[in-house]
Amino acid sequence: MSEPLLSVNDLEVEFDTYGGTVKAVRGVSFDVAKGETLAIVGESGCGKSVTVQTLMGLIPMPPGRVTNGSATLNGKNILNLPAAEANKFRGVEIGMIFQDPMSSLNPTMTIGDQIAETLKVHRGKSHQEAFNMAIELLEKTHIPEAGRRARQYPFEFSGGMLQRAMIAQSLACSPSILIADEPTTALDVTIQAQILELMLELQRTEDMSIILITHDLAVVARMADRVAVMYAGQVVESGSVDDIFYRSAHPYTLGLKAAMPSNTHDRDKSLTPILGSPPDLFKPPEGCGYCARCPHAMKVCADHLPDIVSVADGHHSRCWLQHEAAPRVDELHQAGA
Amino acid sequence: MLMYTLKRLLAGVITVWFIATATFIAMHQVPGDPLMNDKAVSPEIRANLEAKYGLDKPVTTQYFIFLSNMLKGDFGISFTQQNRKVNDIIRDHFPVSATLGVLAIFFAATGGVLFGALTAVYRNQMPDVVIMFLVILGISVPSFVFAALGQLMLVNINSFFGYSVIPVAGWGTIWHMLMPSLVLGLTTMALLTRLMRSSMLEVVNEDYIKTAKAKGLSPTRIFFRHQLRNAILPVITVLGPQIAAITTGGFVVELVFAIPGLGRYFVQAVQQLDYTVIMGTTVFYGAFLVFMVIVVDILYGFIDPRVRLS
Amino acid sequence: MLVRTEELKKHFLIGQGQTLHAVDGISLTIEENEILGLVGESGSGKSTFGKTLIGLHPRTSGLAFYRETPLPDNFKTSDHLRYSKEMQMIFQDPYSSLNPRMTVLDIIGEGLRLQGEQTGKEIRERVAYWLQRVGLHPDHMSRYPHEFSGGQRQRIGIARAMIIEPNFVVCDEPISALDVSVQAQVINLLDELKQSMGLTLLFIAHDLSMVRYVSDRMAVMYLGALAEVGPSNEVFFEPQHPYTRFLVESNPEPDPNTERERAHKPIVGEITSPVNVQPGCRFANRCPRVMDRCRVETPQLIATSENRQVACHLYN
Amino acid sequence: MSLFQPDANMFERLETQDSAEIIARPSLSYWQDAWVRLKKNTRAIISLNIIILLAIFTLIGPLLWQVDPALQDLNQVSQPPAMPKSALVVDPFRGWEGITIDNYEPPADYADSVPAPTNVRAEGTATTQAVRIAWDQVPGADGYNVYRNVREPTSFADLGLPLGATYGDELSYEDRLSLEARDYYYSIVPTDGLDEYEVFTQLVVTPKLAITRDEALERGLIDSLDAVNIGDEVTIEFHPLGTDYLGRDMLARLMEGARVSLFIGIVAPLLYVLVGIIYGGFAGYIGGRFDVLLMRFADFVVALPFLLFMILFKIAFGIGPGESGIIPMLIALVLLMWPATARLVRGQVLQIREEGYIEAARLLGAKNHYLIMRHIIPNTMGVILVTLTFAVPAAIFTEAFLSFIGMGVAPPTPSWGSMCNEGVKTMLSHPHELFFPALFISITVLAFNLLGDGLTEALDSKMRSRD
Amino acid sequence: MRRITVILTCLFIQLTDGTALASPVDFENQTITVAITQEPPQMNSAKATDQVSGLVLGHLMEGLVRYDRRGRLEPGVAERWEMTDEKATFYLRKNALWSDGKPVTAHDFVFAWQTALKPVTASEYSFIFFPIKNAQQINNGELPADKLGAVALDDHTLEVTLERPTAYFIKLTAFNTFFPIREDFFNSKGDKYAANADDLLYNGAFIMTEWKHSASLKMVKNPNYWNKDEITLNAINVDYITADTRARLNLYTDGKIAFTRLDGETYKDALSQRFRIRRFTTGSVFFIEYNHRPEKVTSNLNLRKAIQHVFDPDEMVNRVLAVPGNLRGESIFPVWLNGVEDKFRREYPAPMARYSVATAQQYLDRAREELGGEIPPLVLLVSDSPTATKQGEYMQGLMLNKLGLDVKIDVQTFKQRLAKMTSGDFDMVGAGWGPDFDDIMTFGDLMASWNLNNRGRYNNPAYDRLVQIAMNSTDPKTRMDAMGQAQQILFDDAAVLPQYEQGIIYVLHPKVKGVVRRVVGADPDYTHAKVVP
Repeated sequence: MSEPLLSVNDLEVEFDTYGGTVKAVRGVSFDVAKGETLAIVGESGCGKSVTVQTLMGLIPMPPGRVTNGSATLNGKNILNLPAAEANKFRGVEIGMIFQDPMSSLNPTMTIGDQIAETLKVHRGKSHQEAFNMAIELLEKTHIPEAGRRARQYPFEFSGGMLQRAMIAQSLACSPSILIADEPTTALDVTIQAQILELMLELQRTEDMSIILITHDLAVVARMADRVAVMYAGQVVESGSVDDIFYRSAHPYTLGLKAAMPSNTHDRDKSLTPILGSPPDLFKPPEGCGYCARCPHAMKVCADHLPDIVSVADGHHSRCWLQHEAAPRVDELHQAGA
Repeated sequence: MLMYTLKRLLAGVITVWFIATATFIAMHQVPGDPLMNDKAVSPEIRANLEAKYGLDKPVTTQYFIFLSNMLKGDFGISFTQQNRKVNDIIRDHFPVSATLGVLAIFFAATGGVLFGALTAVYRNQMPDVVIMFLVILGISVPSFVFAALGQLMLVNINSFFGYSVIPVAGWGTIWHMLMPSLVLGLTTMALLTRLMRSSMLEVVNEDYIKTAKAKGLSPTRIFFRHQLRNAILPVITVLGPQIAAITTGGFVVELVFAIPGLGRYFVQAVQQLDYTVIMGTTVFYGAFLVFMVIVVDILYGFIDPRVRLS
Repeated sequence: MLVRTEELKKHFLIGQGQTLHAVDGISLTIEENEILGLVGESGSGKSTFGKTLIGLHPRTSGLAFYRETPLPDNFKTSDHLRYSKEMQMIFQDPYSSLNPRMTVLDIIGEGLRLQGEQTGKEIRERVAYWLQRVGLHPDHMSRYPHEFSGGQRQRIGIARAMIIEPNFVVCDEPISALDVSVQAQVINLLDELKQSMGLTLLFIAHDLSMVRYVSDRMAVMYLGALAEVGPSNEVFFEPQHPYTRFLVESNPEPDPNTERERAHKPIVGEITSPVNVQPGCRFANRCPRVMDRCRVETPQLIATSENRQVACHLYN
Repeated sequence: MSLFQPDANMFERLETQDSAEIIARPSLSYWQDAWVRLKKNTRAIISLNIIILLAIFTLIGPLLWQVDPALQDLNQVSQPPAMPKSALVVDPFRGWEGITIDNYEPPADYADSVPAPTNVRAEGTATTQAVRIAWDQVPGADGYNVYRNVREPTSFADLGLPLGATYGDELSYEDRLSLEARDYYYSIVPTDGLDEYEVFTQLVVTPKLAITRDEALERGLIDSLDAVNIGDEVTIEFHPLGTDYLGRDMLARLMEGARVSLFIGIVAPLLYVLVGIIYGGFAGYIGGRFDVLLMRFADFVVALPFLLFMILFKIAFGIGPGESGIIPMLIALVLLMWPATARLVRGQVLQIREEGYIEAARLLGAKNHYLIMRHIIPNTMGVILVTLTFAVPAAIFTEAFLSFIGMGVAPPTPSWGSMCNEGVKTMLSHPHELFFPALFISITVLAFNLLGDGLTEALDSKMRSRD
Repeated sequence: MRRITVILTCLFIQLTDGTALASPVDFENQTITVAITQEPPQMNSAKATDQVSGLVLGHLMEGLVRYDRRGRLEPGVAERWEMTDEKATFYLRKNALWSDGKPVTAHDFVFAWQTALKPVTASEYSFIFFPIKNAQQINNGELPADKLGAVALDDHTLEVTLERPTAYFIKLTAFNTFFPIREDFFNSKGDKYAANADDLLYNGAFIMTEWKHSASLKMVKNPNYWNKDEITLNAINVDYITADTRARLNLYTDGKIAFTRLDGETYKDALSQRFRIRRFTTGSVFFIEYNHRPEKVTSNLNLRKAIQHVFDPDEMVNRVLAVPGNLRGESIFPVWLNGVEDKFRREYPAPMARYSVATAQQYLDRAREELGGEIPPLVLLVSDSPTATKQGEYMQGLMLNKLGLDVKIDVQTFKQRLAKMTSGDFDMVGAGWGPDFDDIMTFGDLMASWNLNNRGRYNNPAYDRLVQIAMNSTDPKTRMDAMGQAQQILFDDAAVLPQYEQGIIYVLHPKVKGVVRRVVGADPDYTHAKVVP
């Protein structure tokens, strides 16, 4: 594997909130290579959004706080930078789109102006130039009548169109990485398909990497090259999309898959829910965060955090079951097999 | 937009009618006799006066006469200043009150937005604490105390410099308006500061601010282009009613600073039971305020495209 | 046949003389002890249909029958009380559907209390029983909704609906607000209840895979009208209506290999708002196989086989 | 990489796994939760304590400080806060015939100048009851002006207060004008009967604080007339916060004023919020045309210029003899203020009406009043409580404002607003008359505002974690 | 940044501008700047009733006669006059001109008086003409206006036929309502007459050149005034109109106005500024008027006597009002009124009740007996001015503490109070009376049964008779004797409770001399004032 474009190491983020400190991200590491799509998947509250927002410097500090870890983009540190420094890569090298396009666009500025703004700031374009480029960008995201649309305000757009506009905006400076934080969660399935196709298309034409944050394994299956599964603020498993779907080495990943209906399943085969709820990160558990819900939990899981172990090349799992002394669970060891 | 404006204006007219009716009813409930004066007059003279003001007619007739005259824009002649038309009184004195009010609103709005933004930016830091302390003072001290203190302050400033830096009372130049409008706008300024602060703090958490950050915009640009404009919106919505509060609340300041505004006429008219002036000023003020609220709403539309275009 | 609607319509006046045709003539039959899945994009009117059917909205026109007795057009309190033991609903948002000021006991026991047939002690016992039944601890009875997670709240909502043991339950997107890991908890619970209590469910959702998985039959809605009705697997694997086809194609599969192999031709355009609907097929402007008559003539739901119906001129 | 190496036995399966469904946090109701949040807000808690103290001051204060707020002590008018004082016991005041010249002949012509008066002297003991000044006749003068100052005059223009004038045959003046126990500089200026000659003679007099036995008995300072003799000293009433313009005890008046101000401040909002709840709740719950109609009327009322109508209503209701005018003010406030709450409540009701739990309850056969009592009202209480808290300062302010323009509560009933109004006039000479009522208004307004802020935060559902 | 510079520059210019150095007096131009308390409500002399209008009119207009600074009559438009019991003849000076240069003629007076008397004018002061023949009938609409007993014999001779002998008729003609109005001008202005500065003709020492309503007015020396050589001031600028005493004192302190009245609340501030404070007794009497209507308890003499014996005017003046210049209220006839040779009150000293709680209690016991037991709470009607309410509170405290009588204060705004006074809806009312002209009759008939201003409906035929005597006689001794007896009757009946004679204190710029304070006519009178260097 070539030198990663973005490398995140052992990132830890805390929040001082009302009632105590929440350890939202507890030692997350991942790499993103050029041109690849990394999907970070996990249920709500697992820390996936916080992780990427920390990278972008979007976490308000205080109450947020990076307590450990590093992140390098093209070999340069991007964590805890002052705004002026951070703005050299934000919007330039990394673009970002969000879950709710309606609230993520300034309601009192036209779409075109908002896109043009990035160009004006980073590329020093004149207003007219920037606006024309904004129209081109909108065209690139297949917004019909881009010229007219550019002069409209967010509320005049539908959700799908807004997400397209968001994508156009994030692409303004041809970033090498696009971070998409649950880009389709708020959209209907038909629109989701459109947006996902658009992202794939643009990834090809623009030659960029994508970090896709989602809770939907189906979207992951559609989009991702590699996957990091997060649970309770930690990456519990990472690997190629096939590793994760066909050779998963962590009970949580398995649980997620089993809880989802598949189009190939028979109706008779019942879904297997993951019992209980994720742990409260006000008081993160001593041991494995998934222990309480894990069907294979062992005594060691309760009190000791397992290490990340390599299951196969590029496939890692954080589970005591990967320990040589642990009982063998068949479905988890396809990877090694 | 045009339809909207027309609709609002029509609703405004109905509102003014309601105000006029409410005033008429309230006024005729007031005990006392508008035609009495220090010197008692003979029944004959009294009858003459009653005829002159139409008070000899039944109340319902008076009401319809009043309405029809109002439609013609005629509020009649004052009971106390019997050779002045109420229209003239309004024409002469309303501009003064309005100037004062506009200036006060200007102070209140600029100060409120500025201080509100400052406190939000320096949340829980020194400027925030200091400004919020002043704001709290502003909302917890009655305005007439401020008026008296403000004037006294001017006297002291002037005696410190040895000559009149700023006039202590009266009307005429912009310098005359300075202290009264400041005093008048103070409470509103405090209110707007609070509102602006919370609005700013709310906007800071909005997703589009995150987007703006993610776009790599400088904090200043985010502040001015994204935060301020959106944070001002809720402030503008209360501006209409605040204009109401300020322009009608001006009479204390008008009294203390010897300003020939309409507010003083109203208070005086109420005490003198000057029916025509009471009716005229109330209806006029009511209409003005209804109009101002419409204007502010339309203005709001220009700032918030969501309103303008739908 | 437990529930049947005939040309059920629900229009909303939205001001300025405009009418929102949320539900525009739906004739649907729900058999006893079946789960009928109702799918559609947001804005298709599926929730409105559910609520109108159960009497939360007055009907604009059309008929609805429960066990072949007509349901009132406009439910009064007494009607609700009368039908409360027959029909219940599970709501989409597990947050807003539980009164934050009431304890779990009060929330779940509300139905029994309103029936007024049981003492406090009996109600407590029933609530405890139902808490256990939905997988919660009876000790949680005195707690408030905000102390529970989304999945737990949804189960409280189910217990509230089930405690009076209805026959027919409208589930209005009961899982869409929940995390994947928890969705299955709720689905399994519903399935178990259906089996044990002989329930009939109208399962409203936008997740096609889940609806196929859960339901016996499936109805696809588009802009207030039915596009297609049929057994779930058939509709899913052999969609007839072009819209259904797109819907199925847009629905990603949690399987990378399948996804890689699948042709991805997303549907063009977006669902419009059903305001002042013109005659003609509602899908006409997005349909790749659109014909001239589609734009003028509204297609009726016609049977294409014994148990399948589709509203498309292609099948006429 | 952790260095931890587990034992083999640690890989045994764990048994039952239902800990995930156990909720560890203690159970809190909405209000308990809000209270916990509020308790963390120091400012709000201090404010709450201030409000409790105010309530104690208002309700229990008069029991502890049993001074009649209406009792006038004309011996101590406008006294600043001070320690207890003692006064000289004197005879009742008896008029003084003064010193006059018999067979006085006015000067035939107006003299151009005259000499300054001589032998200016105080007759008898100078007390706060009276100071008697006498002087010798000035040839050529046909009258005298008597001035009094509290500082030593620096020039003829600075003689101070012109107490009075005497005719040419009167060579004395009795000063009784609000005397205090302090140095007075008296000046006698001869006149030609109309205009002054610019000469004067000055005399410093320090009257003693005096009280008659009758007064002392009347005020309960002594038990019987025999208890003290003329020339004894008695301790006079103690006014810890000073006195007002009629010598009434400020502390007692502030307590009574608190009752008026807080009554208006709390009861008026309670009433109009109640009206607003009923009206808005009705409109919002029934909805449709009815709602439009009701709200249009509310809009009308909102459009009424508030202060103008407040004044108009205030005089329209009128105040009868001996009435304080609190009730008319209350009614006027309620009549004008309810629409804001009505709108708010309507908005809330419209919002809550769409909530799932309302639909659920309807499906369960809940009747309207059940829905309103059980679901809607409890869920609007938070907003209403906040409104109420912020309405208190507004009402107190309105009262103060009306008092300022003379339309407030009628004398002798004190309110903080009317006391402020009295005090603002004398703010330089007797600052305590303004300071204390203004302080109370400010503190009250401040406390309610901060409490309102705290409540908003504590009750705001947005800040509540959902999971 | 540039904008800021501009603003700063403006500020600088303003700071150095000469206007900022304005003084309330200007020796070079002989100009003074003053403030008045309110906008003059009515500048039509036929209708003006209030003091402020009177003050302004007094500088702008001149009647047949006027008062000098010692309060003596001196010729005005009339050069000289003759007076008998039946008629008065005025000989007008030929050089008296209107501000437009036309001469002031006897017709102008006749027209003014007729106008004031016409029922349609509804002048509240029309009663003041009633000594003139037919005036009352004209006012009642029984006779046409031209039947008035005032005739212009020629342009410069005015003959007035009297209804009855009126000793003080000449003095009356100094009053506002007797000022001339020129017919053609009056008719040309219609309703707008006297509404603005140019809607009025002037024949006084000053003309009004500018009148910004409620803001300012400017009076400049009248070049056509016959006596203009005696007028030193070139202009009187009334630059401020405010009733707020503190604001006026601030203006005075700030060097903006040359004169302001002080009150109990502000005089200490003025003292601390070392301003020279002056004192003046306005000539108005303030008293408590009882309601004598039979259904009211206050119609009981013993009750009134009881109150009379506990009320100490000394305390009222020294402790309650606590402002120098006020005099003890002893009679409704103030001390300044002239008697036969000396002041009336020196010739006929007012009887005084001795302060005695014990005596009062005896009266009260008798009153209780007569009234059949407990005396219900008394209603004390007062106006809503701070001074009036303060006095009301004092009276309330007094009657409760000394007599155990419950008093309810009824604070009412001006018109409400008048309505209640007129309808008799009170037991006691705080009232005051100021003189219109310099004769005892301005107070004398106040309590007469026919006087509409006798709102307590005091009715004593003996008193009425004495008033008639004083009205119809021209002999000073007869008149004063009658009034002396009337004073005694009012005291014996405790008809009213005199509280004080009003005094005021004020500050005046030290460079202004010759400002006249007087009890009748314009007060303060700047006509003969001058600015000294």
